[in-house]
Amino acid sequence: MPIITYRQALNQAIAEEMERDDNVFILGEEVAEYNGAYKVSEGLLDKFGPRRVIDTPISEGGFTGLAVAAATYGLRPIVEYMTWSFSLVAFDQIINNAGQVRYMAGGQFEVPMVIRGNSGGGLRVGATHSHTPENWYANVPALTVITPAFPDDAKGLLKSAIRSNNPIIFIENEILYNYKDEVPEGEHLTPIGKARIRREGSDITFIANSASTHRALEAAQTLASQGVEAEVIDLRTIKPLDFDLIAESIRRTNRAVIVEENKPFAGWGAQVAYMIQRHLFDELDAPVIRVASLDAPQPYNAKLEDYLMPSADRVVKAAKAVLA
Amino acid sequence: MPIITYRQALNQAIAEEMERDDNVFILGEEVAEYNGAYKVSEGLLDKFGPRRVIDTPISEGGFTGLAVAAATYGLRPIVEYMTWSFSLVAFDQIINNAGQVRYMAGGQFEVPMVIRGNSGGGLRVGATHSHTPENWYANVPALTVITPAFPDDAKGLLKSAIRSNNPIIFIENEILYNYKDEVPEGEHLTPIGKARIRREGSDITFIANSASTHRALEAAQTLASQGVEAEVIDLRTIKPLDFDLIAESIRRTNRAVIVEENKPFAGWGAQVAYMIQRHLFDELDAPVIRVASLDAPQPYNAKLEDYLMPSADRVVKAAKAVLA
Amino acid sequence: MHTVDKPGRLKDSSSSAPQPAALPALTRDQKHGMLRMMVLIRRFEEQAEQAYLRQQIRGFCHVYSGQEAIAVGTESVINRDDAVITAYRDHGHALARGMCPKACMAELLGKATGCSKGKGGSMHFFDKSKHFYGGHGIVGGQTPLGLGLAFAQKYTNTNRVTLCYLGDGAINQGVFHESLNIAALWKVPVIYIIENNLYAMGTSVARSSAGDPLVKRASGYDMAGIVANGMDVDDVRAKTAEAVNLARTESLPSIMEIRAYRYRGHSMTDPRKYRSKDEEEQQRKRDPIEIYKQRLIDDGSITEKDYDDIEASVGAEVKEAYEFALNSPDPELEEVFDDIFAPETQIDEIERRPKWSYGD
Amino acid sequence: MHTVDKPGRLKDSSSSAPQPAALPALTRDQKHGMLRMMVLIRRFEEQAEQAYLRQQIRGFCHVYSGQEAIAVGTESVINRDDAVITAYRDHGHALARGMCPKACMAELLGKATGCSKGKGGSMHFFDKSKHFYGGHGIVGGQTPLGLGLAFAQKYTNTNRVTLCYLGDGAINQGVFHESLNIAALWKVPVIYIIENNLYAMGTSVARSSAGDPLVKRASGYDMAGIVANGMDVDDVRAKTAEAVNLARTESLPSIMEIRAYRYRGHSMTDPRKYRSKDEEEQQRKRDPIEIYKQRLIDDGSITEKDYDDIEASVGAEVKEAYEFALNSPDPELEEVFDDIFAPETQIDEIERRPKWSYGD
Ligand SMILES: Cc1ncc(C[n+]2csc(CCOP(=O)(O)OP(=O)(O)O)c2C)c(N)n1
Ligand SMILES: Cc1ncc(C[n+]2csc(CCOP(=O)(O)OP(=O)(O)O)c2C)c(N)n1
Ligand SMILES: [Mg+2]
Ligand SMILES: [Mg+2]
Repeated sequence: MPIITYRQALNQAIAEEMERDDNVFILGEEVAEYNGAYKVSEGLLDKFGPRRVIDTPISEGGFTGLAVAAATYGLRPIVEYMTWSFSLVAFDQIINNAGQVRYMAGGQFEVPMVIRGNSGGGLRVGATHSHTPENWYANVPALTVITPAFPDDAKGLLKSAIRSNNPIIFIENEILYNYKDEVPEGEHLTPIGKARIRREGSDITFIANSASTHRALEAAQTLASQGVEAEVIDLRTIKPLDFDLIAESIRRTNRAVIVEENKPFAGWGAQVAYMIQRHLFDELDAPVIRVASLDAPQPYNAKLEDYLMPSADRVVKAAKAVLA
Repeated sequence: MPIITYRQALNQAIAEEMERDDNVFILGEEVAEYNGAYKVSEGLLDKFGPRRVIDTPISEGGFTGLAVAAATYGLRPIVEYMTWSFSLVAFDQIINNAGQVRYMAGGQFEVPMVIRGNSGGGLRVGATHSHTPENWYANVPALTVITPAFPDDAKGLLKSAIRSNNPIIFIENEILYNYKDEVPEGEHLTPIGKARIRREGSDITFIANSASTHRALEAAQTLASQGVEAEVIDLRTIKPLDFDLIAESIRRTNRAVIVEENKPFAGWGAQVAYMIQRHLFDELDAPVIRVASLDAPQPYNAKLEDYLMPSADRVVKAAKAVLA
Repeated sequence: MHTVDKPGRLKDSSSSAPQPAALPALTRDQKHGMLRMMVLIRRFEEQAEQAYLRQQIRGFCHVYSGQEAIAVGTESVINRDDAVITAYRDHGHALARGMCPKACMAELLGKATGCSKGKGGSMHFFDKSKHFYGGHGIVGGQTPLGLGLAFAQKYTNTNRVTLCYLGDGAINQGVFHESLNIAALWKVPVIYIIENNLYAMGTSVARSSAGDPLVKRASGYDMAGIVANGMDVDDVRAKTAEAVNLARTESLPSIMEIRAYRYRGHSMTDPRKYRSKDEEEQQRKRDPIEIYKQRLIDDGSITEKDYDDIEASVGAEVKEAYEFALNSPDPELEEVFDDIFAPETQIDEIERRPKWSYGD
Repeated sequence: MHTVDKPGRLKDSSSSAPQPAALPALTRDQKHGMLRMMVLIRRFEEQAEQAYLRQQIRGFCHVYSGQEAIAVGTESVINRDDAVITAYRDHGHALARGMCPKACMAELLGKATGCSKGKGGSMHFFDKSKHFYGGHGIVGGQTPLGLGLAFAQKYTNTNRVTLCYLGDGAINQGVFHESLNIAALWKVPVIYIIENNLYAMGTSVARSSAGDPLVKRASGYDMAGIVANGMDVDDVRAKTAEAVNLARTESLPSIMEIRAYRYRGHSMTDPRKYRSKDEEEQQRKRDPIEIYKQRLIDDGSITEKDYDDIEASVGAEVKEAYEFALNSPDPELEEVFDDIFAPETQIDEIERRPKWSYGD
């Protein structure tokens, strides 16, 4: 299997799906002539031309709404936000329009669209540019929230998302764009709503997503050298949540740590923790602990930012507390 | 003590604080000449004139930003949204500006402002108008989220909020506006960040807020007739969360049900449930259950909407499951 | 480049721009049909008001009385397969689009037979088969959607256009301006129709919007701006035809400002204290139905008797709609979970309601 | 009513409007000061670029080179206690405001001695004592804040005004239009200064914005629109004085469009493939520093030697700032929790970091 980056995997997914279906088009700031602020859309303008690869003004609310309506009209737009932090100016369009038009119309319309871009911290870009909005969107009943951690899933999930007949919130992570791994060529669809065990272990279950999956894996490695075998579940899709896999794992390990980049109060990890204690009360030997960002805005200073974000060290520490 | 409505309590709070401090002003759609879409600002224009009671165009993003900057300049704005559902178009201004300017400036500015209005369901106004955004805002580190359930707290908390030097998200509930109860006259400040036991009981703890506190109380009444004594905690402030009181209660009851109107996935109740199992693991005799709205957009049809929202019946059912 | 000159005039600064296509004269039947539709809307709204007072309609209900000539006149110059989208004051547009009054009334009563299955309510009417894209509750929120419909029409080479209605208060939502810029920049065939009924709830237009006339907001985008008299369905027709022509033949967007008056309160609970009875009476003197009725009588298209027949048949139609609505069933409780997700066709179905509940 | 006529002209359609106050002639010292400030900004940015390449500055860093005459010229006609707010390309405005180069450079390096204590970074400079209200990272997000500062100035009867800068790309954020409408409607003394540097990242102004000139967006709100040449600090000064005069004497807002060129990439990581080397060279021929330097030499205000002295002293100042920044400490880790909440003074302190953690 070819080894490519997470970025290339996303690029292939978009190109292949655009090849397949003329109704698929992509729009966003700098996606066309600049080849993407983060080069995810590299080469698409050359391949598909300006009708289908479209540079927009800096009007996230406007072009998100445009895409929602185009989707109800039968097209399959891919909206790129330069980063998900900028989705805050389009929040109403995402929630009320992408998220509710079908329901309010009694199911008359489909809204087959993907909204994608990167999010997350660690880039030293400060408080306005480092939001992790997956919990906000996962709270909205009609929205599907996907956050891939590896190149193969990035490709397979984005292809599935583009083919879905429903609005998908697709959240990438810039610090993963250069991550390389094997990715199947051609038709490779990863199912939406299915988590994946990225490392097997019997002592404790780590539940993570996106960059935090890598933090969890690093922590698992450290623990392994100390004789503790952690199982690492990469959620891949935040909502719908694959609780089957979580339950199956915790029934074996009886302990869990959740690793997420959300600010802690009502992050998605709180939901997972709620469900674990709710549905697996008698299986738990210790409380579930969440390793999240600290409850402060994102600081620019690198040391402070690293201190704020979840780290493999903090995961190890939490695991030890759970195992104690 | 005089008996007044929740609406009058809010009105008194604003009037008294405007009396007290010329820097306090209120702005929003229809707050002045119309006396407020829901009459919370009734009489204020007459009393304080158009310099301090200001009708705005329908530009929530614009006038929220205006208020944030006015606050950094030393004023103490009260922003009224006709309903909190309309805050979605101002989301960026609330989160990035109200919520982060002080931090990004290394603490040079204060942002003493209150953003208020009603929210919640049960009004048959459909999916666009029935959001309960308290979990989204409570996720933001610098925001304080207050949701009073009774007239005395509505008054005392709003007065405290206006006097606070920090940005406060103050979420009322329209179905409570006509609720009547005793309210102390004059100087009556309810502390922010303190929950309140609204009913004592030893068998199970209900944790609720706003209209859900009344649902919890109703359920407690029903259970009492069946020999079960539920303690009802009205959170009043969602964030910062008064976990002291929750812990104290659960140490006595060993069981808890959370009642919230948020859509379930990562609502604030998930956070409370997480903390209970995290900090009180050994005190719990049964899993914590959350009674939230069902995971669907708000339907217009009244029967469907009632079915979707948390109800006293569902609280009773959850309590029985927890007690089983 | 088209810029606004003065009310009602489209100033054309580029020599190559086409003249507005001549509007074909209306047949007697067409005139009759327009008059009847205006009467239908008026009587439908009166019935809705009654049903609201009986608490059969709940929540918000915004009626269209006084503005009928706008929906009917604009609709009269577009095709069935063009697209229409509007805000929450949507009953008139829906009926003018040809939506079934029964389904509309049933929606108001929240019934399963409603045009949105009882899930949308008054503010959220939809009918895909009629190319009616809502009914939107968030002020201004529909304006980028109108843009997107027209974008899709152009993308798929349909030569169709979109009418997107909004209120005078709605022009101050930022997303409208974002939409204007994109529409002008990309030449998207959307026509924004500002229904200037002088008030946004209790706020008069002078207290909410700088710049007079409102349609001047087009000029910052080098976009055509056209003003029409919303009490005169023929004027609305003629001016809309200019805008539609620009959109259809040159794929150019435009803004229209059509001035009318909202007879009733903003919604059913509004006592209208912000304006005088005198003002209301003056405005009602230019009633669009009366004006058009008189014109048709004067030009011999109809007789008083014809008008009475219209009233009678409309009365029966509205009554039938109301009874249909009353007798229709509520949706089943479990339907609360329907219509959230479209079935998948290109990928495996996604498990949407996991057996592990998110809440209780 | 003031409407835009053509670039650089303020068309006055009301006879009672005041003439722009005559700008007092600059003293030699003042001219020298303006020139020096432009040089300081240029050299500061060059130092920042070096520090970025050494990875001492992280994240995004947007430099101001080429646009110096805008910040310096506009600043030269306002008072110290007027307010200034801008976007993320904020180093030039900060320095022109009189902020300490040491604190600015330290902020770029994320140090505790920075103007935002190392928490804001390049995009988020602040200095309350200098009435500098940021440094804002979200495109257009500062525009309602500028409105609010001016609102507060008027509310408190200070007779102060606010300058709010934004980019040519930023004019397409809806909240800017919401702000324009409110500013015009309520007569708020804010001056919006569009720094049209021809690009928003890689998107030329013609590809992002309908309507030419951009300042025409003022006309929809019956607001004054003024265009200036951003390569000529004297033209910027003169035109800004008109706008400030309107704001100060009549409490009227306005929009300025000041045209300049961004010499460097959008941020430090931009290879500028979207424009030609030739275009860049042509633009650099109208360098604002060169033009002003030559003008001052020509009018006898300075000699070549004076200019060399400026360069030398600026060089030393920038070096000192850089060394100060390098030698400054990082904030302590626990400071991550500082500066979130203001201490309470009118109510009891709120317990903010509960002993029960929200996470691990
Ligand atoms: C974003 C948002 N803010 C506020 C409201 C509440 N609201 C509903 S209608 C309305 C007035 C709109 O007036 P206008 O646009 O003139 O339309 P009209 O009602 O006159 O048809 C307001 C303020 C809303 N629905 N959405
Ligand atoms: C809402 C939002 N969308 C996108 C961005 C990313 N972004 C940062 S600067 C920029 C270009 C802005 O160009 P312009 O307004 O012309 O200012 P200039 O950089 O030329 O000074 C973009 C798209 C952002 N910061 N905020
Ligand atoms: Mg109106
Ligand atoms: Mg620019």
